[in-house]
Amino acid sequence: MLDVKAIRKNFPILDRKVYGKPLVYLDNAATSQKPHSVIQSLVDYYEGYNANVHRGVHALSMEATDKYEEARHKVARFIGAPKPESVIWTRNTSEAINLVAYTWAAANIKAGDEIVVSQMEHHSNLVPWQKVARDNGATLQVIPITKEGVLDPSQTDSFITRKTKLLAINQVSNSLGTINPVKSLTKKAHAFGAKVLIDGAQSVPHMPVDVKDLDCDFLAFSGHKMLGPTGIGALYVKPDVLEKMEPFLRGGEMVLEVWNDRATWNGLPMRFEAGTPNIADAIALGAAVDYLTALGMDNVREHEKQLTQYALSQLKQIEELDLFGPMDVSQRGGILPFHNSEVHPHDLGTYLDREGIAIRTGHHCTMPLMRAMGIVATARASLYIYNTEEEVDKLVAVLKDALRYFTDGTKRANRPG
Amino acid sequence: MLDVKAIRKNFPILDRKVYGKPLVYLDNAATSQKPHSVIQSLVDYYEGYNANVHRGVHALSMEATDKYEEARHKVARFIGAPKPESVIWTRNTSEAINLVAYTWAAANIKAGDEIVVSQMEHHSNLVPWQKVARDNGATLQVIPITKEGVLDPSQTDSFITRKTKLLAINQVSNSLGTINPVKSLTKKAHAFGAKVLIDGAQSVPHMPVDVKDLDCDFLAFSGHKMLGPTGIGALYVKPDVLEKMEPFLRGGEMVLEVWNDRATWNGLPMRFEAGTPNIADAIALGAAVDYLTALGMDNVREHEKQLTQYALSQLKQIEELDLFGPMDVSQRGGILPFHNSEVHPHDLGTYLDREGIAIRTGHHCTMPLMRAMGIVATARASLYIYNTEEEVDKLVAVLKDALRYFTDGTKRANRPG
Amino acid sequence: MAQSAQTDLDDLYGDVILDHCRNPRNSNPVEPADLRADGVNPFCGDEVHLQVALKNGRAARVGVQSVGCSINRASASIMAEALEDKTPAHMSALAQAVRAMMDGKSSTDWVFQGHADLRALEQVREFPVRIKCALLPWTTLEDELTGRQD
Amino acid sequence: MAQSAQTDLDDLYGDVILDHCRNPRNSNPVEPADLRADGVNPFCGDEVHLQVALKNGRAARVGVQSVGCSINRASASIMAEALEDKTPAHMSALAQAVRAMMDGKSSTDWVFQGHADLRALEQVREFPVRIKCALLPWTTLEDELTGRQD
Ligand SMILES: Cc1ncc(COP(=O)(O)O)c(C=O)c1O
Ligand SMILES: Cc1ncc(COP(=O)(O)O)c(C=O)c1O
Repeated sequence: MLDVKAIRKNFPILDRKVYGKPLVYLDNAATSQKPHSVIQSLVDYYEGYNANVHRGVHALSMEATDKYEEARHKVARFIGAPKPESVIWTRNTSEAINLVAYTWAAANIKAGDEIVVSQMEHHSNLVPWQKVARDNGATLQVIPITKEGVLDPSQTDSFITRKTKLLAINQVSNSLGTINPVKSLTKKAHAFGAKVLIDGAQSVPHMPVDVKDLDCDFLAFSGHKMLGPTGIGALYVKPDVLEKMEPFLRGGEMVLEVWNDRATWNGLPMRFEAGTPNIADAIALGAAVDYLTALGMDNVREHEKQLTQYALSQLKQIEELDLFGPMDVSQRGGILPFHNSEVHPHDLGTYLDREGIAIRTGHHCTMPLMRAMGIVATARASLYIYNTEEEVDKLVAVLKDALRYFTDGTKRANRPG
Repeated sequence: MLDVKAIRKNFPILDRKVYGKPLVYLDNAATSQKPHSVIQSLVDYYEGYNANVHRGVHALSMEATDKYEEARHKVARFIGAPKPESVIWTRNTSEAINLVAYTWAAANIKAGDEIVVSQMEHHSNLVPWQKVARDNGATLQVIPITKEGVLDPSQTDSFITRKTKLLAINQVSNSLGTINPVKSLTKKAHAFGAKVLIDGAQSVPHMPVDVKDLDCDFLAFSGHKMLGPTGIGALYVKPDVLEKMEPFLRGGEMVLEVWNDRATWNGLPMRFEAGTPNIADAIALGAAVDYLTALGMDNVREHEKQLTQYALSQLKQIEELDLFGPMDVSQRGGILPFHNSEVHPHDLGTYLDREGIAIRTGHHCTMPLMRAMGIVATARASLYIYNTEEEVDKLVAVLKDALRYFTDGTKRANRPG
Repeated sequence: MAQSAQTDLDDLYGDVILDHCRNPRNSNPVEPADLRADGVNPFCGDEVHLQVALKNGRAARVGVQSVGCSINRASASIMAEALEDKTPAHMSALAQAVRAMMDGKSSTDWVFQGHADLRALEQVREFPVRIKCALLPWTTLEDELTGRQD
Repeated sequence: MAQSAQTDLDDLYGDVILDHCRNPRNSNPVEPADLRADGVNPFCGDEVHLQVALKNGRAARVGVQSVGCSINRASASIMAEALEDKTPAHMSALAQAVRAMMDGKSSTDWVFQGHADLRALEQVREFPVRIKCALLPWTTLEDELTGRQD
């Protein structure tokens, strides 16, 4: 298990006060905080060896190139990728998914084909496929969910058919916490010759993820949700699929030879990385991966599982609260959406904020899911390695106060002073 | 004029030794070094108010959103953009140009249209247009250059015609230093109803650039070449053009409402910024702009002009060296390509490197230009605000040694020890 | 623990706001109506529905129904009260003044005369993400009014 | 100032390298040839052109012409000398051994016996960006040899 007390010391922001209260950061599904080692790696880069990478003949450039490619190795190892070249840097999960939409999907999805997603996709794993479907005359199929917020097991199989060309699905839902059975779904989709893209934005930071084990064709994730800096993410592509993919962005670095009217492409992964890359943040993501690897992803998952169990048991005791997502923590990541029919999530969020507690409120970029659940917005607390039971207790206590504040007309008279 | 001595103190990396020698960084056209204030702004963000932006109801998110949008204001003001919303964050110049290629150009370039570029474009402002031309049945026209490395004035006019739909041209050539007359070219192109994209990668960091004055439709540039971090750049688009552009990347943040089968788009500039943006680096680019603004871009230009003048006069004295680009510094940025017919640029680069002098060697992502000049590669020194005459002297002295070393068979015997 | 937060929060959720939120004014739909507008903020699901019946060029009956967070609901109710007996031109001036106030621009005091409750919305400025909630009723009204002028 | 750099540089541009660079061995084109290969590194313009005439399964005449930086040119000349009298299988082994050496893998010493100059290339390892320059002649050779086996 994790030594959370020691971990917390590594995160400078956790010393911060908000409105005079200690920060209780429970918005990790939006973005995680960063340990000192990650921040320091940026400083080390810019103060010590900042230079453009590849082909530079001078010392700084060689050093930067080494560290930059070493970070790619680290990320590849972290997700069990067979080769570092199968990891392409992107800005975030969204760009990674769009890259697949603009390249592999644009070229391979044909009229009459079906793209299958679930009802709990983040907009970033839905809207790009809407365009591909429309442009290519394909159909988008949406696997429905049950009231408990899991893929409807009685229906899922019927959605993956001979017509399926791509299954694009999240491994962990950012709105519900649901862990989807992506390994068995991948197997099913492959049996019909379909390719599988896994949106790992909420899984890669929180549990062991191995692309060889999952056997997926694409895995997209964001550095900023896994202790890394903003502006860097990655797309893993299975080597034989990647080999055949046309480039996405065109320009410097991704070409081999250029004439006025044509160009040939560079080898992998450069072929997909036009222009000067986000060198510093790639290196810093490598440092984040080092940090997580040292903790052990099994331990990270175990910590979150236990904390989620604890949080669910506490939140359940607030009767006025509706909770969403599976109650079995073996099927759930550390994401805790809740809702009260009388108090809007925004009001809850503002109340919690004034106590130093950061949560997110809204549709969490999953409007179709919200619509399917018959609501517009939820409040969502989401956990990570540095969160504690004490913080959960604080959340629960202030939440009770908030509900009283907004629903009990007499509260003001009762307040001292 | 600049107080270069004071400036140098702001750049921690300039204290660094390379092989025991003080670093002489003359690879600024590839990427610039970063002042303390830029590095510190990253630390401040990650240690103090890191959070996902937009719609977050908690304090950190509000603070991050404020600073992030403030950075957009700064960049917009820096280039004279009429509104902050006309500045879209990208990873770099290359992505900015691809964004235009995938959106405006894909939708507006028709069969028979012509896209006009120059013979001295960076691959990033050439290869994307090759695709648009091919996909849309248009023709790519390449304005030739003279032996001096400027647009051939006797021919330029004949390339901009009624058929021209887009003129895409760099303001300063990264391979030659040439300053192109983009304002008058824009006027000509507009007279024929064409749109104009300016590749400002080498101009925005080095001289005053005002999009209202230039009247261009698009301006692309990179933060990392103007004291900012890697991973952030910008695309300016004229408001009325931007209003009508379809989105590029799709996903969270850029939508207003989403259903299973369709979505509506968010307002500007979010419509073009899918997913979690590169928050920290955008803010740090704001800090870089603050730094440059405090120096004054007129002063920056004047410093480089004088230093370029000095460097040219010194380099000219090495007879064995071919110099490229205009010799009149009013027509030239601080970029100094040189070449010796007997010693390959790589050998020169390696020799200089061992003396701590960082230059770039190769085709500089301008292969068609190299071919037009009848060479394969050059060595290139490029200047910025922190470079000094002493550094130029060192370059010249070591260059002389290097030429002697590689061409004089007896050098070894002459060497002491 | 919560006491100190309430001190801050009471700036936002002042008595006026909470009163309007709990006892919305003029919340019955008006039928038939001369002005009619519906506004939605899809991000948070806030909704406003507005109807005004005019008589001699002035609001004779006002109906405003709102859904969503307390700030939106209170703002809608404050607006419902403020529109009583106003001409469309005066409604427009009110809406503009509220928007200016939320932008932190100097407020045109005369507009607020006789509408003390409008001042309560000023507190929302301290909570920037909530400004949109407060403005939804007013932008909905403005859209309808300017739409009519077109 | 330059002296100390030369100490480092002399590791790279050692006497063997510079000698081969200035006096390339077997640089005359061989015609007719049994093995023939051309390699280019478009990034820096390095070029290698190779011809080998076989007799009784061994290289009877070798021709290697090179363009570009000194490392590429020296490596090409060293190769031209090393290929003399070799069977294609032996050539292959040499090329693989050079590649392994540049990758920092343990070198198979027997391969280098009688080819002391090959060892000079080992210094290039200290200059990672230049490794490609040193390898171009050898990968060009290997491509030709494996191409023939297909
Ligand atoms: C003129 C010019 N255009 C475009 C680019 C590409 O910039 P980036 O690599 O930041 O995308 C460069 C950078 O080398 C350049 O000099
Ligand atoms: C499941 C899921 N997919 C995709 C994304 C998009 O990630 P990013 O904003 O980093 O592109 C997110 C982040 O909110 C997410 O939770």
